[in-house]
Amino acid sequence: MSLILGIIVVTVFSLLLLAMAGDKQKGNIALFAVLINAVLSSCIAIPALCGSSFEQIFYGGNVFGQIAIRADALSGWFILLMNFTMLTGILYGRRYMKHYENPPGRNPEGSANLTLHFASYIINHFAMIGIYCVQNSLAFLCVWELMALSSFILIIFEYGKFEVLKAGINFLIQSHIGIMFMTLGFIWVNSRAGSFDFNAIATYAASVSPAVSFILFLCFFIAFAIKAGFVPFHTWLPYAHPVAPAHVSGVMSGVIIKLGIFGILRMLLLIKGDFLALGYFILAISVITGVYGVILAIIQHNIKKLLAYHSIENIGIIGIGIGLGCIGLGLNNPYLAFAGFAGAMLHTLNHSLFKSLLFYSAGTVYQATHTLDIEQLGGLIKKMPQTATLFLIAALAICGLPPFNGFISEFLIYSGLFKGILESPLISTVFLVSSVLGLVIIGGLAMLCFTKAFGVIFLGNERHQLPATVHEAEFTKLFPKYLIATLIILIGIVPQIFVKAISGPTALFTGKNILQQEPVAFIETLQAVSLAVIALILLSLIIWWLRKMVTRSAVIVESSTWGCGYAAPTAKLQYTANSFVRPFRKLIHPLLMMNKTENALIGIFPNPVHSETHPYDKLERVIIDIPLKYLKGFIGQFRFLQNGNPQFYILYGVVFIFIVITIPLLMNALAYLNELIKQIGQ
Amino acid sequence: MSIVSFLLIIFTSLFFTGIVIRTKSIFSGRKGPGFFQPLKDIRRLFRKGAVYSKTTSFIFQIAPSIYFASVLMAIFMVPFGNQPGIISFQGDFIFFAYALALGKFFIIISALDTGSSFEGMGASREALYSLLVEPAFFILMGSFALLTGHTSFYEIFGSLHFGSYISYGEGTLAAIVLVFIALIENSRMPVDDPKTHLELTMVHEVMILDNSGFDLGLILYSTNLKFAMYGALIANFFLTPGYEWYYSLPIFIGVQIVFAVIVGTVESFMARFRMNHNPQYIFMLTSISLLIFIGVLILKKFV
Amino acid sequence: MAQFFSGMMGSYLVGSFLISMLLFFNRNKLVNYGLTILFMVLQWGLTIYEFDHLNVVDFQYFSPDSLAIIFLVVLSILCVPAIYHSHVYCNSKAEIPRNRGIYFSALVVLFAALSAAYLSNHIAITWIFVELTTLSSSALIYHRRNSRSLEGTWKYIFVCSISITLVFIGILFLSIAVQRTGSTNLFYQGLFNSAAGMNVFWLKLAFLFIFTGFTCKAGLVPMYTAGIDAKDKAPSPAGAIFGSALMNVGFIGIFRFYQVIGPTSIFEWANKIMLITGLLSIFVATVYMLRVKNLKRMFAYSSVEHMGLIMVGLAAGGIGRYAAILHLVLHSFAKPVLFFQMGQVYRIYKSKSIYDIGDYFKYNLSGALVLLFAFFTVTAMPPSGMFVSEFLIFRALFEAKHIWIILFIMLLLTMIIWSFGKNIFKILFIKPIGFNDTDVEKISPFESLSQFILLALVIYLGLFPPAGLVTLINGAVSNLPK
Amino acid sequence: MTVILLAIFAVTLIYLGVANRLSSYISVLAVQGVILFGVAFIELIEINWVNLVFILLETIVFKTIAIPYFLKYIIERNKITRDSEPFLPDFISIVIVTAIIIASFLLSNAIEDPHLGKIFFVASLSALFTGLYIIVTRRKIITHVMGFLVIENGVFVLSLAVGNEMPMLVNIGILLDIFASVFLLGIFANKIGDIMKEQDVEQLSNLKD
Repeated sequence: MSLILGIIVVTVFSLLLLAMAGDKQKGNIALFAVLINAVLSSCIAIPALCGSSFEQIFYGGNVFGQIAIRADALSGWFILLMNFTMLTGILYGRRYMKHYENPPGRNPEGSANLTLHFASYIINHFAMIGIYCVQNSLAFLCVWELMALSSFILIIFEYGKFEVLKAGINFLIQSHIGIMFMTLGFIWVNSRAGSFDFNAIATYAASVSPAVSFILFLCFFIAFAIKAGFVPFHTWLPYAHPVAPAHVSGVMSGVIIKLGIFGILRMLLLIKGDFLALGYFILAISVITGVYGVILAIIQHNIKKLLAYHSIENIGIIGIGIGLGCIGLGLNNPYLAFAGFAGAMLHTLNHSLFKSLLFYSAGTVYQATHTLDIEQLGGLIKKMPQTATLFLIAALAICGLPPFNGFISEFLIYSGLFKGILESPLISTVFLVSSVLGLVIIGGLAMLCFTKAFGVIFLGNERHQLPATVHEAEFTKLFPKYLIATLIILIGIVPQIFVKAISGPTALFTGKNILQQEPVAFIETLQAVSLAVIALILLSLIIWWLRKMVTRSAVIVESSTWGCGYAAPTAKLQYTANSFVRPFRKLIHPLLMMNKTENALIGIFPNPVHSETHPYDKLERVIIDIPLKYLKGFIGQFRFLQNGNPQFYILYGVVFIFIVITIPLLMNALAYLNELIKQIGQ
Repeated sequence: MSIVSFLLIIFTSLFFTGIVIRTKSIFSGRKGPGFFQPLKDIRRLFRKGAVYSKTTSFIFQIAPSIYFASVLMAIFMVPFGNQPGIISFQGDFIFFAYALALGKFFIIISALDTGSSFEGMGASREALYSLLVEPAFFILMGSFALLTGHTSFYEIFGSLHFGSYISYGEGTLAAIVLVFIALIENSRMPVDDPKTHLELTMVHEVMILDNSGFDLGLILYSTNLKFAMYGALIANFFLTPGYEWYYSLPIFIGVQIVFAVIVGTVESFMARFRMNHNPQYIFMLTSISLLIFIGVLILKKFV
Repeated sequence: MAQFFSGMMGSYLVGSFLISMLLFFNRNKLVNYGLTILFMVLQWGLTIYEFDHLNVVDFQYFSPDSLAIIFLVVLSILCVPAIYHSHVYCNSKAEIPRNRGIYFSALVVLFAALSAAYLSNHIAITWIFVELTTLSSSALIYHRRNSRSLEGTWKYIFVCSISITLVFIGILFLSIAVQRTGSTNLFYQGLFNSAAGMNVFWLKLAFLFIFTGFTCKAGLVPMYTAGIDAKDKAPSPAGAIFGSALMNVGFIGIFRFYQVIGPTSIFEWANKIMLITGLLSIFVATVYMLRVKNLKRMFAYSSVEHMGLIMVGLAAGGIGRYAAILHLVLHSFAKPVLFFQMGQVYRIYKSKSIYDIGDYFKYNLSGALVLLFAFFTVTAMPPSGMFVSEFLIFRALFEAKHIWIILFIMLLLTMIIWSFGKNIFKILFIKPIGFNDTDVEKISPFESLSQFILLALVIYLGLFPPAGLVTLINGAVSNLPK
Repeated sequence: MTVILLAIFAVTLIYLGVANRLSSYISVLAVQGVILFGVAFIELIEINWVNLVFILLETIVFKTIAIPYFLKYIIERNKITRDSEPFLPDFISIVIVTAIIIASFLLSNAIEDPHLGKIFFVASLSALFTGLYIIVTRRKIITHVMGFLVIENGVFVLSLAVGNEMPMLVNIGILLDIFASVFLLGIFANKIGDIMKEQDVEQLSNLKD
């Protein structure tokens, strides 16, 4: 109780403090609040992760009934990774927000906006801790919505711009749809089992047929999938991420969408249905998600939108892990289960790391250059080498390349998939192979995408006149990124430690029995992997050193890039992001929807023409825009009602009475006719 | 003893391209350069100084080394018959592929680093082709994993042969696929023509236009290494572990030579595909390997 | 006469009548203040008196049962901020004494009529006081004295008169049915006792007419129409009352008769009608929420939506009845917040159209926060109290096996939230076009205090309802059939 | 006797359907007042005389004299054109009104109820629906008021039907009459004339969405 009380007190107190403090201090206050809350919640999380679950139940009035606060290993794992990203987020954000501070007294709504922002940051952290711990349906809904609303306010920080607000509302509505589905599920369980406690879900799900429990799971799955951004529930995500401030985008992509993953895992723990079917379902949707996400990511030229689509892709990878785990449970093959769930959870951590790093770097680039359109950037590596390096590390990690963390989780999932191919019946083999295929394609496409992103943003020459003041960010801004980078490399080099840590939460799924042997096998493999990784690094260093030795005496000449005979190459001649991905875009053209505006060249000496392409999400068009259009059209049919003419208002009443009287009569008449026909029939 | 495969690959790499060139010159009726001409060129390059573009950054400097290191790393994984590679673990072929990918990543961004339109073009093509090749390799390994019930190079090849003749059939088919993969990975005919003189039609060569001196040497030599590595992989399908080295060794060498000759032949008798035909050609490999997989599936699950 | 003053009720009616008269003729501002405060005291006196005389018949025609007490308390709570904001409103417009006097006397009459209508235990008496509310509120609607407000008033009176006539016809039918049973007793209790023996045909007709008539006050399909104009044209504080207490009166009219037919065989039929009406109301609300650009009208339509939800909950039965009344109470606290705040908005922008309003966050911070939180509350997002009642309503529907209806309602609610949110955030954050902020009235945060309190009340009552409220609500729905 | 009166009442309704001058509407209303006076007198003869006097006063003074005069006054004051502009041609109106009467006749035949004189039911229902019909199909607001008054008369007839058991209801009905119609007409007389000249519904249909 004391810990929870502490967290609440800290939150409230810091909010009050925030309201009073000056702009300069707000960031630090938020930092301290998050820090203390992080420490307190870790005090719950770490023991939970080690296996001693935390449980407290207190009475929350006659509406909520008993509110159970439980933190098992799963919660522990997620709380820890959430805390880390929230910390780096605020560390970075309080510097990022310096741009928006204003001297005391001037522009009060500006500072009020700042207060609102940091307050929602704290509340968001608080709410997420709640989401991981609270196990009472109503209370869960409350903290969930608290999280949604606070992140909404976080998103719309730069509310002056129209598209920001639009994206924010889009986010709000879709998360509300999620809430609706969740509510439906909870109502279902509550009205059957009569309790708000999550254990009621388990007992109810156990008491019904697998098909029914599958529907129940589906209900929750949709709710959480909207938050996590599984295709086709992803459409809010590419709007919300780009418009938010960089640290918020990082946090959203890093932890907030992971709430969806957590929810799905939690429901898997509670609803023990037909795991094989669940596994196939999740696997299928995840592969689609991953591939679709990365395909759309490649054609984006707004750096943050690109990253947002990559979040969808990574959610897909995590989903593949979960699906694999479910299949493992279904075939009660502990190896698969372990590989799947461990891979999924580790990738959750990894993604939260490198994605936040990417977003922070993007934010730094944005604040330096005031543009997110990568076609206008270039050559930044010379002006901001540290940011570039950090971005490169994150990019390599997200492509799942050794020696970084992304590789480890993908390796786990891969080895699980291959193992599964060996040891499972035909149908699941087919599923597994197709997901191998999917995973490989995802990896390859991610590589294409990030070579493009990194190359076009940081390498070559500026494609566009950048403000002269582009320079490296100050250390306080870089520090959190370095923290993340170290962790990324650490996981890449000594994965076995982290996998040991995950064995706790994974055991919840696989059951205690296999906890002994399986992780051990994995640990051995991973030790070998880490060996290989270290070898790779050493090898590179050795060759680098050799190169130095050999070329020490050689003459080094500086010159302009070889223009293949063309004497005066300009920055305009460089390959653009668009042209870089053009062959790919041509390949998958049917999947895409490129709104292209170009006017043809006319005459022998044509005037300069301007052409631009705007990629649009085809799925969104199909499943959101078009139905919404028809719905609005239908509803528009009824706009005659309030036509300002009192005669009609009277008429409505008369018609109502008339209809209510006549319809039963008609019914009777029909029934009578029916009888008559029957009689004739006889 | 696990070092042996590494040594063998290094050894064969020394005159692999030599053989290729010699084959080509024979077919074209020329008296070509000596076997070791390529090596001589590379040695010269190693000694030479270098020209660096003002546009480039440190990426351009480190990329070749990492590329080379990644290839070496991949070679560490390759076994020799019943001799495991230097590093071998469950699912090492995943590491194998990803290590190569790492090298490719760096070579691509180093091409972009020069800010030259041609190199960007090459980079784009290289990235696309390599991402199209990957699935074939993974499905191939998957099917052999399924066939043998193991998930590491060494175990797969170790236990490949105690099967029926079918496994040899699979092996041959797989060998063909691997040959193609090797051709693409090393950007040879029919996907790419290393000897063309028009940058617009190059893939790999145009990426390394600006590399010179030691770096260029590294890149060129890593090509040899890659050839030898894939040759070794192919050879592994036909090695007969359990027998003594004096059977395995000749087989290994022979396979490597045949492979080199095939490459040479293809290059002398085929024209390069049109650029926009390359993707479907490459993706065809994936379909073939899927066929292999289905074959294996039938073998294991139905029979 | 003695019996007239025996209870509190008689003196209350007389007192409020006198006060309203005085207000009508008085021209002095301070006296005006004093009289309104006096009335508040009277109102609260009545409330407290009736509260501890639960179910004690007072002055023969009034008996404070649980439902009446709930609504009376709600009304008395609302009456304080309403009168406060009315004063603010009048001062801000520097109202001429005569209009001020008319306004307040009408307001007092409205309050008195509402209280009486809540408390009355005789269908005809309820009817009379409901008629009285129409008349008094039309005076309030007409307060601005321009052609639009006149039009609003005209429509309101006209439609209300027709609907009240319908109610009267219903009562006549009812009396026919009653005569069948040989009694002439129109007290709710008497009706309830003799209902089982009544002629179904007449009872059905009676219910149909009475229901249709009262939908006008309750703001439900089919007769919701005039109420929209009324809420739009009346001054914001009056609009707040129209949007809450006045709708409660319509509800109470329906609910009491609903109770009466509880024991009869037409109960199911009545449930069907109410369910359909509720759904139609939500639908109509959605149609116009997507369309309207006038804030007050938007709020009015959202009231229609909530009343529809309440009807659905009532029809669903089970826990839904409890939820319906809880929702009604919470709505009566939440909706006035928006109307009160609207008064401040209007003072800044001199307009109610979304196109002219914007960037409110800049001009009135506290007000903007009120709007933000009120939006979250009214759209029933957890942890708003209304979420709990909505949750329970959905649960009742679920238990009544109306899954498709749940999905339908959820769809509509989502669309409502979407358009509501779009407009609210436009107001809060997007810069208005052609609005010069040179001489913007600075509004003190203190004016928003009452609204914050009401919002807090909504959350508190929703999440941690005090035992008293729970027992009252359960008492109110107790004599409905299981 | 009652029957005859109510029959005449019904006939007046039909006449309303075709009348196209406001003046004739007013006279019809006056006539109806007289008829109601008669009916009330016959029906309620046995209830206590205070009530009776009150009711009779209401019918004769209010319905027959005051309101028609008031209406005339308004029409002159606001210079309302004397034509009641219907949306529908008279022929259709008369058909419809007749249909209404027949329908209510059939409907009330469907009910068997000893307590209720069917004829009352017929008259009141037809008055009710005719009133609604007039409201819906006439353009001028003043005609709406008249339609409303017709409805009131219908309700009054209905209340008479149950009146001898429950006089109180009759009084309430009268209350309704007085309240509503005075109020409507009051507004009409004072305000609408001042603020707007044209009394078209179009004029008063600005509040809409």
